[in-house]
Amino acid sequence: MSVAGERDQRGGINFARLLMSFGPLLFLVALIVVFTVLKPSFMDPINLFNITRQISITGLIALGMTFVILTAGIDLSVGSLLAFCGMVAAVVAKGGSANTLSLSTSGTQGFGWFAALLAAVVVGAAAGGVQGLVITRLKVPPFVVTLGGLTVFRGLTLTISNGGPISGFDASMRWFGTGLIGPVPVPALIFAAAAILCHIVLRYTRYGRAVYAVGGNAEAARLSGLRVDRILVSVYVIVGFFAGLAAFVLSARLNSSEAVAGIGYELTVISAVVIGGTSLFGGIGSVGGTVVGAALIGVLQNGLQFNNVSSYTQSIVIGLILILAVAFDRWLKSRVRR
Amino acid sequence: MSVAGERDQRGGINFARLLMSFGPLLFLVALIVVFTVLKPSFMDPINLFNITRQISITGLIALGMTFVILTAGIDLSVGSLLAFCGMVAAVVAKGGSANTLSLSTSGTQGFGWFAALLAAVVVGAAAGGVQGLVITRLKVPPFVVTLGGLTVFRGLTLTISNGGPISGFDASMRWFGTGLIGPVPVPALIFAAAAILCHIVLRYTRYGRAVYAVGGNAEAARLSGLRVDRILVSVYVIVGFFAGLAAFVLSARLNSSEAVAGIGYELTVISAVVIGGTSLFGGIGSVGGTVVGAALIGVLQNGLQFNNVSSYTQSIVIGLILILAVAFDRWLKSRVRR
Amino acid sequence: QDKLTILGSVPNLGFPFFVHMLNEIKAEAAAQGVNLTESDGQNSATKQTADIEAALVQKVNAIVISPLDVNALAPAIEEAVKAGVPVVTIDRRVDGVEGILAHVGADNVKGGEAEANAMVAAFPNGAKIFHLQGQPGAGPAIDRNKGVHNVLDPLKDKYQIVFEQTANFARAEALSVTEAGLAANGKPDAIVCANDDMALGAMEACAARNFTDVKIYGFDALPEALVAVRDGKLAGTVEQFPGEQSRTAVRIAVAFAKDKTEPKEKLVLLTPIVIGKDNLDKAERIGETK
Amino acid sequence: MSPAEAASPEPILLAVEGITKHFSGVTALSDVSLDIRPGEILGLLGENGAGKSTLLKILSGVMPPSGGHIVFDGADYHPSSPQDAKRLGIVTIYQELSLIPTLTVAENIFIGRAPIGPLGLVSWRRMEQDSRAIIARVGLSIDPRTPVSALSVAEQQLVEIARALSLKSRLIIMDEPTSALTETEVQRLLSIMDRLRKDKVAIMFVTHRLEEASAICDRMTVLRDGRLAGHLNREGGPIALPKIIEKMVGRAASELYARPVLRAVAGDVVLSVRGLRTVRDPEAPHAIVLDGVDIDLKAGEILGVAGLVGSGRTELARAIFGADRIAAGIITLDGKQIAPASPADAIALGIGLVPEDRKHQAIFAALGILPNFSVASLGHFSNGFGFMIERRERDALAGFRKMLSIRMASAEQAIEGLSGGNQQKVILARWLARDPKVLIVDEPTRGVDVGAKTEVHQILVQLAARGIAVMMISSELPEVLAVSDRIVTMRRGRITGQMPGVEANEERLMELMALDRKETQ
Ligand SMILES: Nc1ncnc2c1ncn2[C@@H]1O[C@H](COP(=O)(O)OP(=O)(O)OP(=O)(O)O)[C@@H](O)[C@H]1O
Ligand SMILES: Nc1ncnc2c1ncn2[C@@H]1O[C@H](COP(=O)(O)OP(=O)(O)OP(=O)(O)O)[C@@H](O)[C@H]1O
Ligand SMILES: [Mg+2]
Ligand SMILES: [Mg+2]
Repeated sequence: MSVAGERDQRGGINFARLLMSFGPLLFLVALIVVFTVLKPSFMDPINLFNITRQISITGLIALGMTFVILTAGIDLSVGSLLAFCGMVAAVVAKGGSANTLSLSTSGTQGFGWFAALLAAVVVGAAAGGVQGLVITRLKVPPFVVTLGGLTVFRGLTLTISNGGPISGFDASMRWFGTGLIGPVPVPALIFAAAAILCHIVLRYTRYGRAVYAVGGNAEAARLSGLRVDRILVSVYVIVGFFAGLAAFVLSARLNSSEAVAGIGYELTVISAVVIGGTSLFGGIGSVGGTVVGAALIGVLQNGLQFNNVSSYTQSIVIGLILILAVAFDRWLKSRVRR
Repeated sequence: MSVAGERDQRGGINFARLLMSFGPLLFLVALIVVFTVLKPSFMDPINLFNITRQISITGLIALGMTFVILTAGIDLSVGSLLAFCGMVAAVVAKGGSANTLSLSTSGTQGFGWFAALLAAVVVGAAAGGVQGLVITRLKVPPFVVTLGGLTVFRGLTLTISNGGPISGFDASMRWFGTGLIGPVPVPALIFAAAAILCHIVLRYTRYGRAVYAVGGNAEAARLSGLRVDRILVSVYVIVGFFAGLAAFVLSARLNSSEAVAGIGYELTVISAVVIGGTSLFGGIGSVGGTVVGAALIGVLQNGLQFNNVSSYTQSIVIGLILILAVAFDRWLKSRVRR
Repeated sequence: QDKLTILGSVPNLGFPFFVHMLNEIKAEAAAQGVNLTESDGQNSATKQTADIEAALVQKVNAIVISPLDVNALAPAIEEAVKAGVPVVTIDRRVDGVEGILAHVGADNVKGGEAEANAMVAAFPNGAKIFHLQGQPGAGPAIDRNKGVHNVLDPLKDKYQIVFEQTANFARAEALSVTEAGLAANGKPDAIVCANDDMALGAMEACAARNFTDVKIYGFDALPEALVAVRDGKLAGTVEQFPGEQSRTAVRIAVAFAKDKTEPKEKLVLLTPIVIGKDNLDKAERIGETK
Repeated sequence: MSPAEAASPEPILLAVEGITKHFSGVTALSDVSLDIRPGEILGLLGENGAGKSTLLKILSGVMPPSGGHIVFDGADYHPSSPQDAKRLGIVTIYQELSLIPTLTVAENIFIGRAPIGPLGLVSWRRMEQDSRAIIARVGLSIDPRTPVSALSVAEQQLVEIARALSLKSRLIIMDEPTSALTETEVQRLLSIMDRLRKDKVAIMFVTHRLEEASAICDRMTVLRDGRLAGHLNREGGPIALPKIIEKMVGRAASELYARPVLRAVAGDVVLSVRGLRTVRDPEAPHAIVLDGVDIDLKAGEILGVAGLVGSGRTELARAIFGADRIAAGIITLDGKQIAPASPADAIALGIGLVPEDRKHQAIFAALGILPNFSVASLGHFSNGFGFMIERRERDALAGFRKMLSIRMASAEQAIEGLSGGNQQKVILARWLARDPKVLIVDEPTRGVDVGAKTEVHQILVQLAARGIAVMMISSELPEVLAVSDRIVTMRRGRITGQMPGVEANEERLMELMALDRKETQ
C-alpha cells in the first residue's frame, strides 16, 4: 500500500516492483508516454516545470490532507481557507490597505513577504486548530465542521476583501510564486521540500506512528495511551498550515489574492490523496501516493490542454482515467494479495 | 438516533421526546420562531410554501443519498447527473431538437412530459447503476467512482447541449415545477410523497433493513446471507433515479435545462443527510432526519434572505448554525446515553 | 406612506463585477430615497429564484435584477410580473416574458464582437490567437464566446485560434492553461479572454516567459484591468457600463413604483466599447484606480 | 448422550474430500477429508492457525477451496456465497462475530428474514417478541431493542448463537462459540447441542477448551498445520484430553494447566481500590455498573477475577485504567492516591491493560507487527527529536518474539495475518515492553490454543515473579484456578468473595459468582 514502503530485501527501493504494484504510478508513466508520443514537445522541460508548478498549490494542501485522511477525517474547508489566508497575506503584505488595486510592484508600504507568509500560515494553522477543537470537543463529525468552515471562511474572505481582489506585491514576495532556482520553479521546490518533510514525519517519527494508529483504530490507540484528541487536532492544524502556505505561494504566483480563489479545491485535493491510495477510512496511505495522485491529475490536465482537447471532452476523459487508474490499482493488488 | 424510531412505550410517536432528543429538529423549530419574531410575514403561507418548493429539488436527491450514505457510500456525481438528466429530459420533451432555445410554450413537437420524465429517471437510474457496478465489480471506492462521474456527466451534458440551455416546455410539463394542488406547490408534494415512500421502504421492508445491515458491517451482512453487492448497486440506482426525478422537476420549474445546473449540489445534499443524523460511516440514520436537515438548510437561507442579511454574512451564519445544530444534537445524545 | 422597498439582485457577489453592480444599485437607491433588499444569486439559478420569491412575499415595490441565466430566471420574473411588481432587468435580457417594465443592458454578444474587432484592428495582417473561454454552460460565457466567433470565424484564414480552452473565469486556471498553451504552441500574437480575471492570469503566464508583446484582451473593465491597460500590460478590456446600467435601471424602477411613470424607452442599450490605453477616461471605474 | 447411536447407519450428510486451500504463499489446508452424519457432533480441533476456520469458511460458502470437493446430502456442493449454504440448511456461527453493531438485537436475529405483517411490511412488534423468546433460550435477558454495539463480547456471542439456533438447519457449524462464555452459559449451550443432536441435526464444533469438546463430541477430527492429523472416536467414554493434545501438537501432552513452579512471594500492596462506583447513565440510578468495589493488588502476585457475564469485571479493569469515568471511589498506587483521567495517565503511572476485545480494542489490523508492538512505548523507542529508533524497536521485538515464541514471518507483516494466539502474544509484548507495575489482562487466552494458552500462563507467572502485580480476568475457571495466587469473585458489580488460589475450587467459586446480592446482605 505504502509507495515508499515497497522495499526489497536489502532495504533499497525496488522501482520495478513499485511500478508494478502501484497502479496510479503505472498510469502516470503511461500517460506521460502517450502525451509525449502525441506531441513530443510535451517533454520540453518548460512544460514539465509548468506541470510541477501547477500541481504545487493543490499538492501542498494534499500533503496536509493526507494527515487528515489517515486519521479517517476529512477537511472540506481547504479551498475557502486558502482564499482566506491569501487575503490575510495580501492585507499584511500591503500594510493593511485592504483594497489597494495597484499592480505596481514598487514602494510597498506593507510589512513585507515574511510577515505575509507568517500571517498566512499562522492564520491557516489556527483556523485548522479551531476546527479540530470543535471536532474533538463538541464531537461534531469532521465532514460537518469543515463543511461549515467552507462557507464560514468564504464569507469571511468576502467580508474582508469586499468581494474584490488585492493585487500587486513586491518582487521579493512574488519570487515565491514565479522565481526559479536554476531551472526549477520555486513553488515546485517548496512542494518537493514539504513532501519530503511530510514523508519523513509520517514514516520515521513517533508522531507519524501515532497518526497511523489513530486512523487504524482510534479506540485501540486510546487504550494504548495515545492522546487521540490532541493528535486529531494536530492534523487539522497541519492541513490548515499547508492551506496557508499554498495561499501564500498562489498569491505570489498570481500577484493577487482573490476572494474566489480555491473554489472546488477540496475535491481536487481529496482526489489526489485518494487516488494515491490513502483510504478514506483511515490508517492506510502514504505521502508518496499523494504526490503520485497529484501528479496524475496535473499531467492529465496539462496533457489534454496541450493537445487542445475540447473542454467538454476533457471532463469526460479526466473522469474516466481517474476511475481507471484506481480500478487498475485494485486489480494489481488483488492479484498480489489473498 | 432514528428520528422516526423515537417511540414511546405504547408505540405512538412521542413528539416531545423526539424534539428533545433530536437537536436539528429543535434547531429548526427555534429558527422558525426567531425568524417569525424578526419578521412575522415569514410565517405567511406563501413563504412557507416557497420554502418547501425550494428544498424539494435538493431534498429529493437527499432522499436517495440517504440510502447511499446508510451503506457507508457516497455519491458526488448527483449535481452533474442532475444536469445530465435534465438535458436528456429537455431533449425528449422538445422532440430531439437539442438546441431549440425558444421559450414559446406552444406547439411542442416533442414527446411530451411523460416521455421526458421517464427518460430522466431511467437515465438517472442507469447512470447510478453503472457507477454501482464499477464500485462493486472493480472495487473502486465510491468516492473515486462518483468523483469521476461528477466530471464525466458534466462533460456529457455540455456535449449534448453544446454548452447552451434548452428552454421552453409545454404547460403540462411546467405544471410539475410551478403548479399548485390547492395551495401546495407540486414539487413539494412530490418531495413529501417520495419522503414517505422512502421512510416506509427503509423502515418497514426487508430491503430497507438490509441497507442498514450492509452499512453497519458489510462483511457481517455478507456472512449473514445478504447479497451485499446487489444492495450496493441498488442504492446508487436509487440515488440516480432521484437525481433524474429532481432534474425533471427543476427543468419544469425553471422552464429550462441548463448545462450548469446542479453545480455544488453534492455538498448541499450530503449536508442535509449528515445534519439529519445519518452517519457517513454507514448503518445509522433515517429519512426523517434527512427531511429535517434539508428543511434546516432551506429555512436558514430563506430566513436570512428575508431579513436582508448581506450575502457574505449569510455564508458565515449558515456555516456556524449548521455546526451548532449538529453539536447540539451530539450534546443532547451524550446526555441521554452512556 | 412608508418608504418604498426594491429588490436588487445580482448573479454572484463572489465576482467584483457584480459587487460593483450591486454597489451602484445601492448608491442609486439611497439617492432615490428607497429601501433596498439585496440578493446574491450565489451562482445558482434556484437561489436567485428563491430570493425573488422571498421578496414577493415581502411585497417589494419593484425588482431590479441581473439574471444569472435568462432562461432559468424567466419563470421567477414572470411570477413577479404576474404579481404586479415592476421588473427592470440589467445586463442580460429575458425574452419571452411579457410585461417586463424595461431592460437596460449591453449585450454580451456585442461585447464579444467588440473585443474581437479590437483585436482584429490591432493585427490587420492576421494573427495567431489563444482564446480563453468562461465557465462552460454559463450564460455570459456562451454569449461572449459567440461574439468572438461571430467576428473571427469568417476571417479564419487570417486569424487562427490555435488554442481554445476554458479557464472557468478564474485567474489561477487562466495562468495554468496559458502556460500549457504557450508550451504547446509557442508565443501567440494575441490572447482573447472572456473576462478580466482570466486576462490578468494570462498576463502573468506571458510575463513569466518574457512574452511581453502579446496583446491580451479582457472583458468587464475592472479597475485592476484598467491599471494593467494603463501600464501597457493588457491591450484592452470591454466596458459594458454596469454602473450606468444599474443606476438607470433603479431610476426607471423607482419612477414607476412611485407614480406609475412609464419609462421613456423600454429598452436601453448601452453599446459596449473596448477600453484601450488611449480611451481610458471612458472607463466607468477609472476613478477607482490609483 | 448416546455415542452408540452416533455410529448407527445414518447416511453421511456432508463429506469433505481432499480439500486444499492456498492463500498467496501460505497453504492453509492440504488434502483434508472428513465427514459428518445427521445427529452427530463432530469436534474440529487443532492449534491456532491449523486451518479450522478456513475449512469452515469453505463449507459455509465464504470462500472457495483451491482443490478437492464436497458432497452434501448426496449431491456435489459448491457454494458461491453464504446464502447458498443457508438455503441448504447449513448455518454458521463465525469465529469473528458477524453481528451488525448498529442494528438492534432483534434485527440481528432476523436479518434478511424479518417477519412481515399484513401490508407486506416488517412487523417490528412481532420481531421483538419473537426475539425475546429466542434469546431467552440461551439464557439472555436483555431488551431485544438494545443495539448490539452496547453489548459485551459475551452477550454478542450469545446473540449469535441464539440466531443460529433459531434458523432451520441441518448442519450447524460453530467456530469457537464458547470462547467468551462462562461456565453457566457453556453448560446451557452444551445441553442445547445435545437436544439438537436428538433432533438429528449435525453439528461441527470448534473450540480450544478441550474439556468441553471431550464432554460433548461424538467424534473429533484434528488438524495440524493444515493437514489431517487424525480422527478420534468416542469409545465407551469421552475422548481423553492427552490423546487429543498429542494429536494436535504431534508430541506427548504435558499436564494441562499444571501450576507452573516458578513462584514469587507476594510483596506489598501496589494498587488499592476503595469504594469504586461507576454508573452508565448519570440520570438512571439503576444503571449502576460497579457498586462499591474494594480490591488490593500486591506486587508479585496474580490476582484472578472470576464472575459471570456482565458481573462488572471488565468495567473494573477499565475504571482502574482510566478508560471509563469513575463516579466515586479512591484508587491508590504505591500508597499515593491517583486519579487517572485517561488511559494515557494510567499508563504513565505504570498500569497496563490487555483488553478483552482484541479485534476492536487492541489490534491495528491494517498495520504491521512492529507498529502494533511499539504503539504504547513510542517514547521509549524514539530519540529526543521524536524520531523512531527502529533498530531499538526491532531488537526489542525480536527479544519478545523469542521469549513469547511468537510465530510470525517478519516485523512488517500485517498483524491481521497472524493467528489469534500470536496476535495476543504481540499485545502482551506491547505491554511487557513498558515494564509496568500493574498489568491487567482481560480474557488473555480468548481463542488461544492449548499450547499457546499454557505459554501465556507461564508468561503471566514470569511477570509476577519479576514483581509485577498481575490482575487476570477470565471466564474460564480452570484457567483462573491454575494461575491465580489469590482469587476474587464478582457478582453484579460487587466483590462477593476472596480466597487464596490453593483453597479455591470450581464449586466454591461458582457459588460466590452466582450468589445474589440479597443473600450477601
Ligand atoms: N485471508 C487470509 N489470507 C492469508 N492467510 C490466511 C487468511 N486466512 C487464514 N490464513 C492463514 O491460514 C492459516 C489457517 O488459518 P485459520 O484461521 O483457518 O486457523 P484456525 O485453525 O481457525 O486458527 P485459530 O484457532 O487461531 O482460529 C493460518 O496460517 C492463517 O495465517
Ligand atoms: N458500552 C456499553 N453500553 C451499554 N452497556 C454495556 C456497555 N459495556 C458493557 N455493558 C453492559 O454492562 C454489563 C457489565 O459488562 P462487563 O463487560 O463489565 O461485564 P464482565 O463482568 O466483564 O463480563 P463479560 O466481559 O464476560 O461480559 C453487561 O451487562 C454489559 O452488557
Ligand atoms: Mg479460527
Ligand atoms: Mg468482560
